[in-house]
Amino acid sequence: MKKYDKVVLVLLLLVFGVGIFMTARNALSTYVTFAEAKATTRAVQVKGSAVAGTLEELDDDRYVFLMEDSNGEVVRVVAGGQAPDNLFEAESVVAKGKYDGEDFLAQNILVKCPSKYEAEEHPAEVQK
Amino acid sequence: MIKPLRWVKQGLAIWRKDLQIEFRTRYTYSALVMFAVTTLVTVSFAIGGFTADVEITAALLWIILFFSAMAGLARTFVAEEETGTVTALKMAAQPEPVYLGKYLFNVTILCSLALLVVPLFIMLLNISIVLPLAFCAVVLLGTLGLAGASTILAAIVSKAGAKNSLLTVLAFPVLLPLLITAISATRAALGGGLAAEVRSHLLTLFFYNGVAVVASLLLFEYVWNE
Amino acid sequence: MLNQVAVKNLSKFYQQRKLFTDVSLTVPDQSVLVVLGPNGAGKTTFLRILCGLTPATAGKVEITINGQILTPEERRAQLGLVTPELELYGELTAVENLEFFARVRELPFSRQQARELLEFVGLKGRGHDFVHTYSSGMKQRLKYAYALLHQPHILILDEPTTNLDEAGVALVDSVIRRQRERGIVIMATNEPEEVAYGDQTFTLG
Amino acid sequence: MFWQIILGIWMSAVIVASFLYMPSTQGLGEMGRIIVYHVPAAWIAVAAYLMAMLNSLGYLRQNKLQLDRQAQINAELGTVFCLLATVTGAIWSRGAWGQYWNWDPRQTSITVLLMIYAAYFVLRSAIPDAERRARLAAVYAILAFLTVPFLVFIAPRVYVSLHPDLINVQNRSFAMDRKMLVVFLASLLGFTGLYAWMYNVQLRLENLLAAAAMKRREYDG
Repeated sequence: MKKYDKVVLVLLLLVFGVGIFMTARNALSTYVTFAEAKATTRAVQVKGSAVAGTLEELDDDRYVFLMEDSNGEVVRVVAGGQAPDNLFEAESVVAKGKYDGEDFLAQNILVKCPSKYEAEEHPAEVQK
Repeated sequence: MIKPLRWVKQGLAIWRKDLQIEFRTRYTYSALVMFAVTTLVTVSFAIGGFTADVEITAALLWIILFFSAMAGLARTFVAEEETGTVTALKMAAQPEPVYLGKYLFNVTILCSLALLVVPLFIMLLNISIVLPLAFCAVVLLGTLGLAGASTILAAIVSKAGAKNSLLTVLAFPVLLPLLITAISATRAALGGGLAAEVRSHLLTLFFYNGVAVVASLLLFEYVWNE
Repeated sequence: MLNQVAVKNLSKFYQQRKLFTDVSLTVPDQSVLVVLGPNGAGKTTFLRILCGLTPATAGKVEITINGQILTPEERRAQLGLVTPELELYGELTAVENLEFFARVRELPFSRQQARELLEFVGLKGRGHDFVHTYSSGMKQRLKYAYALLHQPHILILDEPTTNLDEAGVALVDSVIRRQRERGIVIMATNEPEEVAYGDQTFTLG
Repeated sequence: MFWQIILGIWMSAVIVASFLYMPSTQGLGEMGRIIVYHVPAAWIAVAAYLMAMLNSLGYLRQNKLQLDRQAQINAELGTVFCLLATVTGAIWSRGAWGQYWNWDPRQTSITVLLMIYAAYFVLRSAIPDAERRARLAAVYAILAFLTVPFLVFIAPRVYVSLHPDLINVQNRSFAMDRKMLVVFLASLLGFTGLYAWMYNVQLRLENLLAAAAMKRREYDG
């Protein structure tokens, strides 16, 4: 193979690579909003945040809270098990599941820890 | 741009020769088909008339296609190496046409496997397809991608003494992005995903194919002329 | 020199074992080089390096045709190889084999030409049999048809008369004589009758 | 010898500082201290893998076995640091998410990364001849590395991941407390030194082994 052919092929490789980079970003983005979740019967992942102070225990192993998605739509989310400790401090909350009537039935609730690498605020330090 | 045309022309001669031999021995195709059909029948029997979740069936289809491909695709290079025809071919052909010819042969084998296996899969596992056209496109692009990346790996395996199951070990990490995307796209096509979602999956598969074939063309001469 | 094969400081190590080091020689046009050496001295490897089938550890091979040093890609058209390790496709007939190699080399192919070539190597009437039905001597004859198909300028032969009967040896004799008139022959052998063809000899190991 | 002692003192200082000088983290609490070990290990792993690929490219261009040895050592060191990152990550995950392993996209992609290089070592062990091994392994390393951008940079960012981001994706800033940053950078420098030292030792060893094998063949005839 001549050098010229190689250069052409490497350029082609870069074009396809950038193509993957651009489309995989869309293709693999699995977050949806509540509006989109309503449109499908498939299990989806909704990303948003929990509305403070709305946690209720339904029975021994189910709980309910209100969740606001990126469009500002607020929906009741029903989930199984114990509510995570940091549900309301979390940077974002992801509910995996599907619609059941008016409620979103979550199989799993994932919580993203706040990722601020800053010192824990002690009263003494705040004054400084 | 004359050279790529010449590569394709010589590649087609190699493709034709391999098909001629395959028609006479039917070795590769029967190995692939036996593997795929055995797996399908076993799973269908285990499920026993129920319909499995889309998530499971989509993954299942690609697991079957992946492992069938691994069972047969190394054959075309290993046979050349074992029978000593590789020297005759090397003296006559440049590396790039050899890659193209073997790639086309593997594409032909895998596509005809898919033509047999996918209808069986739909019948045996009771599947209804929401987006049939998208489903066909996913199967086609996914199969092409399997052939595109594993052809050069098959050549590596044949030079490494055709050790058992080496192809599967080498191919899995390289094919994983393809498999993940193909499974998501199949799931969307089977279970009624959003059309836009399927479209960007298809584009990813298309670009993956491009990367696999171009990278193989660039690297093949180093494998072929060891 | 318009046509020649020049080997410059060639060395080859295989699995950290030294096969040969610093081999330099020149084969002029219209001559025969015979490579000698005991088993395992690297004769076959030396020929493979000449053909570009195996990379050298150090040094290089320059093949000049019409005053031009050939690139590895151009070498294919000028080299014909017959060695015991080379085999043709058993699942194809002799004619199909020749047709395939003609197509890959982008040469025009006619049944007539294939028939003539097969007749020349003594396989008349067997062109449409599968190669795997051939005896080892017939396979050796077919290899000469394969090697002469594209009328190469340089013929490289490893143990040229392996498996051949008397008629076969006569065929090899005429091939070598003809090739010496129009080009170069490089062969590896330890048979005294074949060593006699050599315009120069080189001993490896 | 001088540099090894400096490196030993430096790393010890980093370890002490990570517990005594560095403050605990908002939200993560004491668990945040692992960032001093986990992130540099991961970065060095990716850097070593990148070097392995560059060495492989170099080998295909120049055919020097020295480059193949460098590629092998970089792949080995990459794997060592990758394992360290995986283990520290799993320990942290136990504290933060309640499980050592839950197939978070980061964990998935690092597993595949380890599998790629496991396959690379399997391929190497399958080929006895040094030159053939070097060639085929180099081709595989380059092919496999084409999937690394996908695994390391795309997959964890687009899948829903619970992994904390060092670089804040939303406002594209690098947010870290100043004391924490000092210890973190010191640790990164220490890890880099550790990598350079291990690389150097390994390379000298491999070169000696290769030379010894060659000598032995010569004496054996």
